[in-house]
Amino acid sequence: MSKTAIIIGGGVAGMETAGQLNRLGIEVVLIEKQASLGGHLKNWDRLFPDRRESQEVFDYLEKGMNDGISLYLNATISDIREAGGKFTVILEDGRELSSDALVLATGYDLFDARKKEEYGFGIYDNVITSAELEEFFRNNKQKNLFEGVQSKRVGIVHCVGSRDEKVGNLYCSKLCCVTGVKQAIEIRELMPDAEIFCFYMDLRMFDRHFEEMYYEAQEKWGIRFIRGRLSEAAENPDHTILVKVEDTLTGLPLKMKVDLLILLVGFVPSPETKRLAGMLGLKEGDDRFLCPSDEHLLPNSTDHPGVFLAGTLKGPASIAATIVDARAAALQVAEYLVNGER
Amino acid sequence: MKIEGKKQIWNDYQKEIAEDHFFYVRSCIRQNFFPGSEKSFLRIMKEELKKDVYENPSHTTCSGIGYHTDIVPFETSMTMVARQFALMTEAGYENFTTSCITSFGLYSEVLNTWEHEPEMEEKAREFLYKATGREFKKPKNVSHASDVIYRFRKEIAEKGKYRLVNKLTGEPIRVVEHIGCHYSKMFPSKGVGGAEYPYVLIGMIEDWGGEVIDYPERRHCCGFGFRQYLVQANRGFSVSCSKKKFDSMEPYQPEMILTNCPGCPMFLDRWQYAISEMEGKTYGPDGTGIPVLTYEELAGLVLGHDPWDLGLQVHQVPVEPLLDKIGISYDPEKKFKAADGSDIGRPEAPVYLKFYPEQA
Amino acid sequence: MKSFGYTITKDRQIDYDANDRRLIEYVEGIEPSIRICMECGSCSATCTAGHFTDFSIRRLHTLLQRGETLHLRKEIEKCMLCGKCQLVCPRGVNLRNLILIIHQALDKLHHDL
Amino acid sequence: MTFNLFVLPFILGLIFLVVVLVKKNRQWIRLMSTDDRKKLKGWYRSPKILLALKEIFFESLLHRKMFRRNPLLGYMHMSFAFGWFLLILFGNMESRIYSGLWVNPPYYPIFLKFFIHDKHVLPFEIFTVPGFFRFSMDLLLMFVLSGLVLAIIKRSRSKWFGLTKTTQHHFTDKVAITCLWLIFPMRLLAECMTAGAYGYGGGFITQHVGNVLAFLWPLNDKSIAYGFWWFYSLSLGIFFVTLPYSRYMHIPTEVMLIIYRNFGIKAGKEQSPIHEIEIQSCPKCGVCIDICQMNTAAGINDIQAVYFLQSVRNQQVIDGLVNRCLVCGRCEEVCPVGIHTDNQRISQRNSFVQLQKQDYSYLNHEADPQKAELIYFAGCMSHLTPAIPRAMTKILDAAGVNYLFLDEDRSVCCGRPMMLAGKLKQAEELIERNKKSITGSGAKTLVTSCPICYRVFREEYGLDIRVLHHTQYLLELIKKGKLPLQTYFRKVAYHDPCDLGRGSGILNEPRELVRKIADPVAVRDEAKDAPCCGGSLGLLNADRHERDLITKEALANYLDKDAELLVTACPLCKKTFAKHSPLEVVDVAELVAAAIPKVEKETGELVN
Repeated sequence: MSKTAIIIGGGVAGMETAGQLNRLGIEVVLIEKQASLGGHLKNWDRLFPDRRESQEVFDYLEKGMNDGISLYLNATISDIREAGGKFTVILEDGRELSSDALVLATGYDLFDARKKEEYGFGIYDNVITSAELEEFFRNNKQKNLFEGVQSKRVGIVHCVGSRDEKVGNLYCSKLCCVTGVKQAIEIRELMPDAEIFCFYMDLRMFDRHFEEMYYEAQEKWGIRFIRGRLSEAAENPDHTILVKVEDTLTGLPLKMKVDLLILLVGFVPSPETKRLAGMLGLKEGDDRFLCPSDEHLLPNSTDHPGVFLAGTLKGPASIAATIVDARAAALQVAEYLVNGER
Repeated sequence: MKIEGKKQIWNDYQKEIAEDHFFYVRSCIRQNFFPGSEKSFLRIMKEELKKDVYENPSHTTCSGIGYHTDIVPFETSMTMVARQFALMTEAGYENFTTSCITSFGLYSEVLNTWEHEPEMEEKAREFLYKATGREFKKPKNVSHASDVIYRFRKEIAEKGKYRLVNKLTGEPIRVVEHIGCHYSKMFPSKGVGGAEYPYVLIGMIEDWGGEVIDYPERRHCCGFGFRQYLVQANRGFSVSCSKKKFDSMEPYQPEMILTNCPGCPMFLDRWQYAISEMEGKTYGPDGTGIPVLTYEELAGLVLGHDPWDLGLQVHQVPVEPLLDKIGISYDPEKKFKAADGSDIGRPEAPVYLKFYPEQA
Repeated sequence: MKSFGYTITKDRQIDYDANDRRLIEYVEGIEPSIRICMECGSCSATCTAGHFTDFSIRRLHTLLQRGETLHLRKEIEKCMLCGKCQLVCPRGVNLRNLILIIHQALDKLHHDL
Repeated sequence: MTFNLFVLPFILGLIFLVVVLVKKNRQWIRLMSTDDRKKLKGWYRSPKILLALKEIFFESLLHRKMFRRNPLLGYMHMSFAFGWFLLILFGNMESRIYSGLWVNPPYYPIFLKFFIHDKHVLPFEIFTVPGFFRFSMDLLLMFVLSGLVLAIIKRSRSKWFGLTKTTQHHFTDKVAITCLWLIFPMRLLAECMTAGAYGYGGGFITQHVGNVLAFLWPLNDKSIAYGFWWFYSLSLGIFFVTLPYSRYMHIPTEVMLIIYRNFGIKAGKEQSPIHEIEIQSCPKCGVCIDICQMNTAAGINDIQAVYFLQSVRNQQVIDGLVNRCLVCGRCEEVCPVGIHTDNQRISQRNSFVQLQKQDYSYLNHEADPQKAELIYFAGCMSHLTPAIPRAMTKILDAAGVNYLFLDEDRSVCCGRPMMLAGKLKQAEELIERNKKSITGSGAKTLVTSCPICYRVFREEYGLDIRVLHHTQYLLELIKKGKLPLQTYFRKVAYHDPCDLGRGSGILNEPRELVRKIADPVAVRDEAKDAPCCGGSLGLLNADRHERDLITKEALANYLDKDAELLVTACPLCKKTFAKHSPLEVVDVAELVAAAIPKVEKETGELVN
């Protein structure tokens, strides 16, 4: 008799885990609360560092969604029960699904920039988030961001909602830096005479090709970098934004007018993850992301036998890293189902 | 500016403000700076709004000035705060309202500390009892007097004789508001509208007919900062802070500055004189400066109180142009006369700032 | 003007919009390599003149980028042009030329600055 | 009849030229420094003038150096210069036969065939005196014309002549070159036509060509030939008038340059008349383009000495061009005219930066120098290659030398980088500062590890103590037996640093030193021909990619050998090569230090 795994969450991690498990001959049920698969990936335009279209990655993931996978869209889980090593997932509409293993791939939420009130998101006209900019890129490929605006200066603010005890997030979201540099280049491509500034604390260009992208941003695109965290923003009468930072490299406070301020919002744990983790009694870290049973050796297992984790519900990760993690999770699940090892 | 965004924040930061029966504590310095303000508050509350406001003559400083200049230790401060609460408890009141912003900040800080560290509250009770034999209950509601005026702003508007509108043009008076730092910067949830976009004064201005002007340095400190001002050599820092604000608001052509703190109106008013004398720079039209009012003075004006009863003659920046604009009637002859008709003297005419009508 | 025993201090804040950026534009036009500086400071750490005085070519470059040019001339006069900065620069910025071009730019733009 | 109106353009042109040249020369001498003027005193009695004449013969006429670099180009210049010279010489001798006078009016030999129609001499008659001259004159004319043909080819095929880029011509240049090119064809035609019209009086070429022309063109008579004599004279006259204002000024100025040089007057780092003379002397032969690594490695082919000098001559100098040069001295080494291209650059840089102030008042607080017998000065760059000063201190300790490591803690730059940037006055302050600590120490010897420092110590410091590069000093120590060495025969390639080899002539000491310890391999370009590593402080405005290309090309000079180590004697070369070299790069001092055997503490025995 073939074994079944239920995967909760149809984003990058969920789709890849489902596809891999299915290829390993395991019956897969994929539950997604939204109407379509893809999660955040569907909102991104191009991916760092090579700026390939996000659609290409989605197309690959979608190819893995064959008949062997039972898909439940618009499905919210109301309860999870467990008996004799079998899981029963009860949906809000009363349907019951059962399986031998459970994979949580519920991902993350973006930080709500409104919480950094002093940055004026939602209040000032020309303050947007990096996610909104991606949406703009995805939908308005050739359009100018500043129709009707005379001078063109853009400020990109790093670490919005990350490394910030005041909003309860001590951790680094680690991908905002490279996103900021990518978006700076993309803005420059749309508007060759724009002046673009990144306000950063450290540039954490940790992964392959990231540093090179930073270099290119400086050398080829003339993006300017000012080391200093945005302290506050104010709106000028002409709707431009006055930003105030300490230019920590000169040791002087600095103010500057920008026409558009982009906030690089970080990762936060999603409430849905918290809710499901509560049902299953899973461990939450200080950062409120979920913890595997062993971060080095069992990065996809939990202390709860048969329950596995995949993707960004464990913390910020790039799409590339998420796919690797999802494959590791699939292998872990398969091993469990075949050998009973977690 | 997206007003919906601000409204969302104002909705998020609403605080409870008592309806009646206030135990009122005064500010140490306001009675010298703008002596009409606290009197105006009591008059409005008692006579116009018919509220019960009680003052105990034996209440003291909250010690906030000493605390913020690192002279008075926290333990002493919280014991003095406890004594104020004891006076309130003894008088049978539960709603505590303060005239001073720093006091409001200190009361909030002490209560918050007691909440997180109950052993500190025990200590305060012990110290107070040992020193005075008094005991206290914590107030049910703590508000700043500007919160209270904010709460009754609509009633004041209804009873009001004037609106903040230019009599000739029909345009609303352009007002910049300045909130005292200790009002909500320490505890955003304790202020109406939070720390970044406080609503307490904006609510008054809007309901009384004026237009609020936001400007880039709105959040900047007026420069009072106890340590800056108390040492004479540091006053340059204080005046520089105020100047930064004036320079930032100047292009918006504000007709008036509204404040809710003891120090801010003092410095925003007097420094305009100092800057004009030191650098020849004035900020209002034709060298008149930008009038600075406290919310009690403004409420009094709206209700039709006599400007000289409100103590507006002690302002360094002349208020007459503003009064004329709104159409508030006043007797220029009485400006420098005491209540009994005697002469209270006149300040020397500034060189650049136009203080006397004949200078204009 | 009256004196009250204190003075109005000039704001330390860099007012980027008010600053004159012609100098950096001139310099960057001739020596584009200064764009790729990542502000690591190895240049200043090895600087021969920096062993004797507070001269920092890294800081000087940053201030130039911000349009803070008031003390630039006095600063660059301390440089010995030995070229060590350039040799240690991990990004290959032509730092020695930066000093020469600032000199040149100050002379050329002298009347306007 | 020995005069005709048509000679007037020639005569007037010649007078004009002579006047201008005399005036110019007087002006140069007047503007020279008093020191230089003193050197010229009694020049006519000095044997130096003979040496100068010899050099003029070999270089200005035969173009010997140019021949060595590019035979085709050498031939072209020689055919013009030497051919023309011989034409004048032989013409004078020939004219003497007919006038009987030693001194003739200058136009007489030039236009001899117009005045004299000697029917007694046959075209191929070479064994009589007049016949020999007539034959020779035709031959020489052909010699010059062959140069002209090459010159015309050069305009379109400049690469054959080593020039990668044809130089831009000014209006006067164009007029001058047109006239120059017309002179000899006009002479040929005039002589041919005349010989044809008369039926005799020509040489083996002119007569026969003239006869053919007379046959083909029956209308030909003496009046048309007369017209060509006018053209000939006009070409000469106009050429002489335009010469001082065109690049052909290099012909007379080079002669003066050779004379001045033989009297010890040289182009220094600061502007002087000799700089102008050098600039005017450049014949634009283009050998500096071929040799330049900026060109061969990085493809930068518009900044070489020839273009740079031209921009100075045309008063179109721009700092970007002046600053784009390694100042490695390779072009100076091969320049057939001997132009001091490095100092020319520096003096131009100097004129750009003269007014820029430097302020080293912060050095005033430095403590007084310590005392020692020998000073070791590592140099700024050596602090970035600590293996070099460490090797040196190890060696000095092993040899038991009483020395002071002057810049161990912190150094004041030697001033040469400043000079290379043209800041001569500004460098003086640094020089004074260092001089004070050097002389204050009472040392008798100064040893430095850096060729850049070494060069400036020697050339500019005016120290009255011995100044040595460490390669010289180490060799001395070894020769005196103060350093016991073990040899380990690793194959090494030695690279000559610019400032040590070409710049200071220290070529043998490092080689001898290397031979004592290791096994040097032969490399293609070495000693004075060695390439620059690309790190040169003289190059002010190259980007890193361009430098990388230069370094890689230079490395190729050493890599295709079976060397196991690349040895140099300069911290800057070492650091620059290290970036790209697959071989380990070491300084000679490191090689020596490694060869010092360890001494067993207890027994005093040497161990490996």
